[in-house]
Amino acid sequence: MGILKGAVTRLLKLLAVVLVVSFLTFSLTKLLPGDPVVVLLGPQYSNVEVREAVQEDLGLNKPFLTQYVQYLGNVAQGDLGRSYTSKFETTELLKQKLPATIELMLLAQLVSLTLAIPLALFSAFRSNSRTDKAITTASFGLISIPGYAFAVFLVWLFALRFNWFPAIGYQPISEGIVGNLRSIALPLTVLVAGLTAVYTRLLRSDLISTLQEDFILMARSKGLPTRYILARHALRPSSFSLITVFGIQFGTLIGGAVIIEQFFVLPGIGSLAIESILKRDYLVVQGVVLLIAISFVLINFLIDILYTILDPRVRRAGA
Amino acid sequence: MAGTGTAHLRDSDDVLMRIEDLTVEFPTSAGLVHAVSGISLDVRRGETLGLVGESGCGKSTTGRAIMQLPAPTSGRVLFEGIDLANIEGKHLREVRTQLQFIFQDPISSLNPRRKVKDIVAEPLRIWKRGTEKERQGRVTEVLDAVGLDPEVAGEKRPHQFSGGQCQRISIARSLVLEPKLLICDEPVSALDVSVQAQILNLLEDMKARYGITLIFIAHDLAVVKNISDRVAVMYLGKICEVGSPDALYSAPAHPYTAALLRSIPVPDPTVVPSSSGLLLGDLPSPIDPPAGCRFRTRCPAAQERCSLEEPQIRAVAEDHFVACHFPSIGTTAA
Amino acid sequence: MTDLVSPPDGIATNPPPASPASDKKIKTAKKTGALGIGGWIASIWLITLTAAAVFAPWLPLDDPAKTDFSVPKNNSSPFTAGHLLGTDNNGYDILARIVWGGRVSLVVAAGVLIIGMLVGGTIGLLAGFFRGKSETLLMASVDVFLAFPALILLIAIVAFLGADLLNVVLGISLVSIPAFARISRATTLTYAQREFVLAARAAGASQKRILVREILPNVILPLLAFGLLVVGIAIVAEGSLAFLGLTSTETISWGGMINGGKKPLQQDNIAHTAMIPAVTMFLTVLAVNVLGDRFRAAFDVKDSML
Amino acid sequence: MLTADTVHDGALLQVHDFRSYFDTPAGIVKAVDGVSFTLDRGDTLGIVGESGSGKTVLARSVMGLLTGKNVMRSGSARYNGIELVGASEKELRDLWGTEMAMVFQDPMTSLNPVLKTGRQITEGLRYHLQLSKSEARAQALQLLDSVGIPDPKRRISQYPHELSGGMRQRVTIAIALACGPKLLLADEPTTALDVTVQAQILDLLHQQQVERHMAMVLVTHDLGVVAGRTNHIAVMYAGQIVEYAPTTDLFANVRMPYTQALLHSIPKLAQPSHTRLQAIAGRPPDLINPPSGCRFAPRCPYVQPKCNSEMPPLQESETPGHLYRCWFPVGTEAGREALAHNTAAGMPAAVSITQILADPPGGTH
Repeated sequence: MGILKGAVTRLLKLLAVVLVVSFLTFSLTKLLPGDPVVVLLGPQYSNVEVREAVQEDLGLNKPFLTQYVQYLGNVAQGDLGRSYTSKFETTELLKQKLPATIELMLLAQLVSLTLAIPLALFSAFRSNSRTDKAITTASFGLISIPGYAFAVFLVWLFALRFNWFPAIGYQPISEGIVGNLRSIALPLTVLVAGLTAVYTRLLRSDLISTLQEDFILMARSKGLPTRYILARHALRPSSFSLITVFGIQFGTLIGGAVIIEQFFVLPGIGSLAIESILKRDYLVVQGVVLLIAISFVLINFLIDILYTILDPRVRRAGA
Repeated sequence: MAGTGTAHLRDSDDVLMRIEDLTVEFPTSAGLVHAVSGISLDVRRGETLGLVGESGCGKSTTGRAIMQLPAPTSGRVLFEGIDLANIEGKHLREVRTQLQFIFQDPISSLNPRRKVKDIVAEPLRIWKRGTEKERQGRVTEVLDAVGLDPEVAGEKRPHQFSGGQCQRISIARSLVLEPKLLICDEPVSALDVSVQAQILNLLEDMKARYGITLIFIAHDLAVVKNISDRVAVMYLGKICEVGSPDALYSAPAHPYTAALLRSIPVPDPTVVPSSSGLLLGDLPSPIDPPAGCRFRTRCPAAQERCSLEEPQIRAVAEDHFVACHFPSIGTTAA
Repeated sequence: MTDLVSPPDGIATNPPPASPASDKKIKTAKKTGALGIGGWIASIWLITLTAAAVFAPWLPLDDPAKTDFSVPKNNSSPFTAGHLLGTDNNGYDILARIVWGGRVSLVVAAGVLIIGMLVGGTIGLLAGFFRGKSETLLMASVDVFLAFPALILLIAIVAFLGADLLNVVLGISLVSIPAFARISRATTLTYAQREFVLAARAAGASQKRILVREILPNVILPLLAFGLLVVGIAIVAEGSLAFLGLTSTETISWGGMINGGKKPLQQDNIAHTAMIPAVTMFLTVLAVNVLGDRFRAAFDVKDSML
Repeated sequence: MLTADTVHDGALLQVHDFRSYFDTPAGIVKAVDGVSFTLDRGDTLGIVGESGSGKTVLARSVMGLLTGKNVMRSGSARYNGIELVGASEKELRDLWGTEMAMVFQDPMTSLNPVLKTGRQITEGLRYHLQLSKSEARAQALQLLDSVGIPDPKRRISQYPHELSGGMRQRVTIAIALACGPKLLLADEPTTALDVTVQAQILDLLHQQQVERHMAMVLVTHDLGVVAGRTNHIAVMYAGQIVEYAPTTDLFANVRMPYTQALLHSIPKLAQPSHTRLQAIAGRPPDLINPPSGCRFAPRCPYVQPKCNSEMPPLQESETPGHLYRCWFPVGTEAGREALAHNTAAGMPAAVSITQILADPPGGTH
């Protein structure tokens, strides 16, 4: 009962967050200089009547709040508006661009976690050993590499020198899994390198403090095997900040893959965002931001639930 | 027990501090916590009042409420006749300088980034007492009084000292404004017994030297007896028993006091620990305390009346008061 | 009741007060104070870089905007006479551009540290100390902010407001404020609950005095340690904008150089024009992170607080 | 000469010249420095000391729980004839839980907050005794019942934070007892608890010990806790045992000035208010560079020049089995002379103890 009530409150709060984000994006695109009409017609086009007609057509002559409410109403019905420049429905554009982004993001998260958990466990259990030092140094280095610099290096080495992977482009899964994986191998490596490093460091440091807890000593004094203690006693209480960051990274990844997508010419949400910003294509920008915000909020809602499952103390506090 | 009432309050001119019907409640996610529920106490000038009880009895909350940190939910805190709950802002802060605090954790109560001489001088600086030179003189004096070398200690930072020495610094800081009342909240419970003895002796010395009055809050009955002139036993936000240490310890009238005394391990192998008369069960929740007497759920002597009617504090002997419907009178502690 | 008096708090990072009465853990003392070899190398690198960037106009360097056609136009390799790090495919001297590009990174770093720490730090300090509504408001805006894709916001700001350096610095600083506010609040909370604050109150200190004299000195160093982490991110972020070609072409920056190096990489398979600025940026960010890590270890700021 | 490590029949734990050092950046900390004692089956040994005396390190490192590259153990600790020093982790693990178990100071931190209490009891049973899930559960319920937890069926599926402090410590005792150990090491088991709960827990430990004929090492800083519940007491100071005696004899015939000072520094219920306490001036020595002579010498009211230069050996008093580490022991002619000499010289610690001895406040105890 308490959990349910907590979930509902949390959901309402998150809905509020989405509303505020949508409002901010909407105002921001209105406030900032750059007129979509000019973008549409070109700066030289001076016929006032045509300009006004276009304005009216786009609904840009109505009061600000009316425009916003109208926009919200449309959004609620799943209509994110039509792109000013390409004449595509925004939803249609998003649908086109989503698969690449989602694939990249999910794979990056999955691979990173799979790598980070054993690395961190080993590193923390044998802390200050040579392997631990190697792991921490490597992750420290990886965190410090700017993604695009790493991307340039990978392309030069694996695409140009060895010609193992294509330098740019994206092949959808529908056209063959091998080609698809080859096309995303390099961008995925860039993302995984950074994420794995972040996760490993975070989990290692939390594990080290957990391993100093009395309950670990207690578990050892029961004569339980080390592996069991690490997996059953240490990992779960050490995973809370990892989970939080994991959730935040989803948001960062959707938005942050911009550069990787641009560099590798992947047809993703990030590329779409940049193109629309540069073209002053407000509706698409709003659509992208809204989509990112909603996914972020939803994912973090799930993370919250996961949190209450993993930590019984939170359950009581929430009730 | 766990009763209210004011029978134990003294009508005397030399009462320095008088607390009437003090109540502290605060909301939590689980509900309203009744930390302190209508207690009354008084302290005479130069006296040491010991406030003793187990964790969760509200003794620390009482100490803080006296200082208005934070202010109590209701009740009066009269210091030299001034109700602290009625004044505020700078006036309150000014009056409050005559009351000072010493905390349990000597490390956490000193700012790690400041030098000892600045920590001790801070209260003087706040009130702009004297010139900088006079202030330094005063700091030197109190540091010396608490047994620290002012030259050496003053330039160091708290982490360079042991727990006992940090507690000395705390005491020096609290003395620098020449307060009238010192509230010591478990000042020795984080210390080793040998150091504990040093600090207890020091507090007695400071009391004699500066004529201060003490409210000494602790969970250790032997420590409280050692330093106090009057002892109040608390349980779950209420007063159980008040009296002179000799009367209260030799003939506890309240079943809770008696159980507490029986629980203390005695450093004497000839005294065989007895398991009879020990308290059973756990402390009830302060969110939903038992009706009537708050101790009744664990009391060996509880009767039906105890759940219906809250006992009032009444005298059982001279300067010995108890809040219990069925006090044991005339029996001695095991 | 002591345990119930402390308000419930979502931050699980409060270090427990050090207890003197325990002999159970003899911890390996941290080598604080000493920077370690890594720390020293990092400091030397950063100091050299900063000095070079500051004194760039007076250093015996080529004009970074001057094309040298005396060498083969395309990408003369490092160690060519007159060009220690070679030239790029515009004939610009790479060393000169690295040094001048360092100025941009320096400005970004300084801007973020000053604006982020000042604005974000203050907001967090006030929210953590006074709690109540200001804190709720802060945490709500942080929630909103987290849901807002920061890089897209940054790109939008720069794209709409114009790509000059000031806007870039302002944009990055703005984006960094919530992070500073969060960390500052968390640190403030841990100290605001310490008993020395209560002792100051008992001594009659005003709220302002407690904030400035008791709490601020404890918050500022951890915040600075955290600030170094943000500096690293900010340098990369500026580079990202330049890399995407969103900053002014007038501005010489490492990100822009990497971007410029993409072409020779693809056409001629020549790495140094892109690799030299990339490595420079990597080393700089690494140095900042190493120092930040040393500081954070010294002030017990956990990664999980971020 | 009979020493503490002499073999007795039925000796369960024999510790001889045991050392536990820690390599830290500041130097080698000699946390336990040459400790010997013997514990018989079913007996209780109290180890008393202040913080930093090495009592907890002793308990943990005898068992072998402290590991890491910076931990150095030497000497000998034999459990039932099996040498524990130098044993592999695997060999030790076979003893942990089944032969020896430990109860820790703070039940809040020694129970895993994210696992149900039942699981924390059954995991040892299932691993060591290969019980099935339901057998282990039944056993756990029985254990909870035997340590005095009402309604064990409900408690078994609760998390530690849902229990009270006393209940939690009962759970940790149940965990320790689960696989029927012959030796229980209880490390300050009641320090984190309220006094009324402390009494309950001490009773419980005693009762279980008798029922199971189990030997126990009770580590504490509180002389009161060990006075009525142990057969022998070892007083530790700065990593060494400074006095070791049958409990009654220790209190009746204190030999070591440190033990005496400790006894007089505790406020006692029988004393009237405002009794002056015997404070021990100064602080314990640095364990990286301990004094070469007697480690208590810098704080001792009986100190003589010899104490600063030569470390006294652990020697036996006229009572068999009562050992102490002092050149001028309390209650002997040499001790009286030393104290009188220091008192005459005006040494504050000596003056104060002389006054207290001349005028015993409120009886002897």
